[in-house]
Amino acid sequence: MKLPMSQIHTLHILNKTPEHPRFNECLAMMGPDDALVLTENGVTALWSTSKAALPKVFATKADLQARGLVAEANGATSVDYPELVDLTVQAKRVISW
Amino acid sequence: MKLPMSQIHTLHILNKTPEHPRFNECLAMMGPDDALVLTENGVTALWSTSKAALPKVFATKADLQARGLVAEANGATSVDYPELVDLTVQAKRVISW
Amino acid sequence: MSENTHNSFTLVITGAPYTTQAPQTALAFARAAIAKGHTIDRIFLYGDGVHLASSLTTPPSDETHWPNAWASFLSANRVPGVACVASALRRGLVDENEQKRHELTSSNLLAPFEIAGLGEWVEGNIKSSKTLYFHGGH
Amino acid sequence: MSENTHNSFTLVITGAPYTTQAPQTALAFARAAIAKGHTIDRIFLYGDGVHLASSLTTPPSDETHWPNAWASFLSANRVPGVACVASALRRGLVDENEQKRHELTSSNLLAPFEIAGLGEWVEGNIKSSKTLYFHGGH
Amino acid sequence: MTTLIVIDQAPYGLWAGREALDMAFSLATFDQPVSLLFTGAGVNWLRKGQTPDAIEQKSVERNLSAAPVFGIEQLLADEASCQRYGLSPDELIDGANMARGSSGLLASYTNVIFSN
Amino acid sequence: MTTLIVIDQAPYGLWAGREALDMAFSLATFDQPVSLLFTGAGVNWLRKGQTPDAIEQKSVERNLSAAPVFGIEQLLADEASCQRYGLSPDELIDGANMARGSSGLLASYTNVIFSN
Repeated sequence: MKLPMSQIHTLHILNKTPEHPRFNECLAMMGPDDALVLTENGVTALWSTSKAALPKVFATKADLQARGLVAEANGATSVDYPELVDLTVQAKRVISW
Repeated sequence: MKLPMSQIHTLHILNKTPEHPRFNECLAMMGPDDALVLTENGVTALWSTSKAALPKVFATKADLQARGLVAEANGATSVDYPELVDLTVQAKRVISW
Repeated sequence: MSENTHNSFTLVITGAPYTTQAPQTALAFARAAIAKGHTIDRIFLYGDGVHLASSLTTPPSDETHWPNAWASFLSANRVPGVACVASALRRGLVDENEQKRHELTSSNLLAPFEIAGLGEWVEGNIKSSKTLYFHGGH
Repeated sequence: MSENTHNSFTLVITGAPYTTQAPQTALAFARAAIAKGHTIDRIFLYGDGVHLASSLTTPPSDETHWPNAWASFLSANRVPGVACVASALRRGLVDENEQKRHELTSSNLLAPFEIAGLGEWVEGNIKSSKTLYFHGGH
Repeated sequence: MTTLIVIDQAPYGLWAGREALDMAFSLATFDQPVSLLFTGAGVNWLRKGQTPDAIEQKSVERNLSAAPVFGIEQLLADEASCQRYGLSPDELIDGANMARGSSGLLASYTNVIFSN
Repeated sequence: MTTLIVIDQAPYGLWAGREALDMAFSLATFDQPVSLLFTGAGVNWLRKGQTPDAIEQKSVERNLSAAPVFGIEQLLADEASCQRYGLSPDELIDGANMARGSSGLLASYTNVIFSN
């Protein structure tokens, strides 16, 4: 996998399911140069009816595997933890929801 | 305040705000002979746009006062803790959401 | 069943103090139930609720000390207070027996709370008129 | 900033082990950051996150012991691990100093974790390239 | 006395579901009739093929497979929630069945319990 | 460095908001610019007339009234959330102002932080 080389303004890290109020709050706050990573229970969103509302999205591989999911099948890019570190370095700032 | 003397089938105790997924789950599960008590942060629902969806409802007085609310103004019946005990005794069963 | 029927309760607390309001609401309920002549068969702490039984909790002096308030209630009314052993061990709550068994440096269970298994909760379910749950609000 | 820039991180953990996944995800992140040549300036435990620093946590032997795993990481990489004193005291996590000051029967802070104030967090905010938060999922 | 234990949180990110399962096992051990209802994000407990090795947790799928052996009567999956999380009946682990988590279903149990 | 601390939980039922406020006070003490945004159920922090004596807690309304004295720059209330919880501007405690909690607002701070 190749991460985007362009600068990310805000990296949003979202570890909540689509039913959690912070899930939609996060999506509403995303700017045009932002990126989204789904982690922990957040990865279930890729299989949910909420996935249509998602922008281009990353998801942590270990969390997908744990929950029996494969990211690529649903248009997301899976990242391992070193790649997650890269994303946080590339971003100007990080918000954990 | 006079509590209803009729038997309650299920008393639903709901301590979550309208944004929590269990809030709507609880409302959807209410049967015709059920009663609802809002406690803790649940009492904020009486002031929210979700209040239109509420059936006849009780709310704990101490929780209302703490949050600057008065139940009667919004069609709910406030109960103190002894009255909450009475409601649980009158009910055939109690579900805490 | 009328308001005057005698009821016995098992109260299950699953929210931690100083994180959720659950132990506070449960205590207000328990005091009101006793005042009305009902019986509290036992308090069962489960999940994060086990933190209520810590002897090391030290809130600022102008805040209510919920573990001590609960311990006083339990002693005054001879109500057994039980923390689930599986929840407790995972969360760092141990009595002297568990301290010895697992060779730990100390114990931190507040008397009169005890540590026991889910069987205590099953018994409550069967014997009490009602088993009520006090969950955290998150 | 490219992927190869050296960064320093302050990691804040606010979710408890065996209740949330936060300490696990944070440890996986911290290990990966170190492996990539970045620096972890400090770990700051806040709110329910302070339970990660308990010396009495005793999970079943076939489950990962997250406090011990974190303690090993901190020692091996000389990373300071700090639990917020206000969060810790309310939640029954105390070191020997706090034990004496508040006349408690025991202490339960796991080395090398320390107890300190929010000033440590503020310093992290100012000095680290990035401060990241690992919250519980509820 | 019949009990329905409800799990409405996704697995691995939060422990409450595991503790709900322990409650169900405990009731079954004491020969008390008990079933499990998975609803909301909780239906993600029932997806086949969970591999939590990389996050160092034990598989809840494996835990659940022991449920019938221990005497847990039913593993119910709320149908609307399964649709919301893209779970078709054939993707559910063995032993789980679709159900409508309506007030009618809940009314048929003496106790309905969440673990947190 | 400018920081926005976000409180999105109702008061008294959960402690996380209190711990978010402590973070804001701490930054202000060290002369770091900081503001608070109340959104979602968090706007209930800002309602006048809170009396938590009967639940044996300290008033968060009183805590908040000290915010300007300690150097916290702004108390912002998300407008849409206030409408959702029936809070008109004149019902807000002194010192709080309505704001649109949009991505534009968030983008103007170096750090945006939740306490849990």
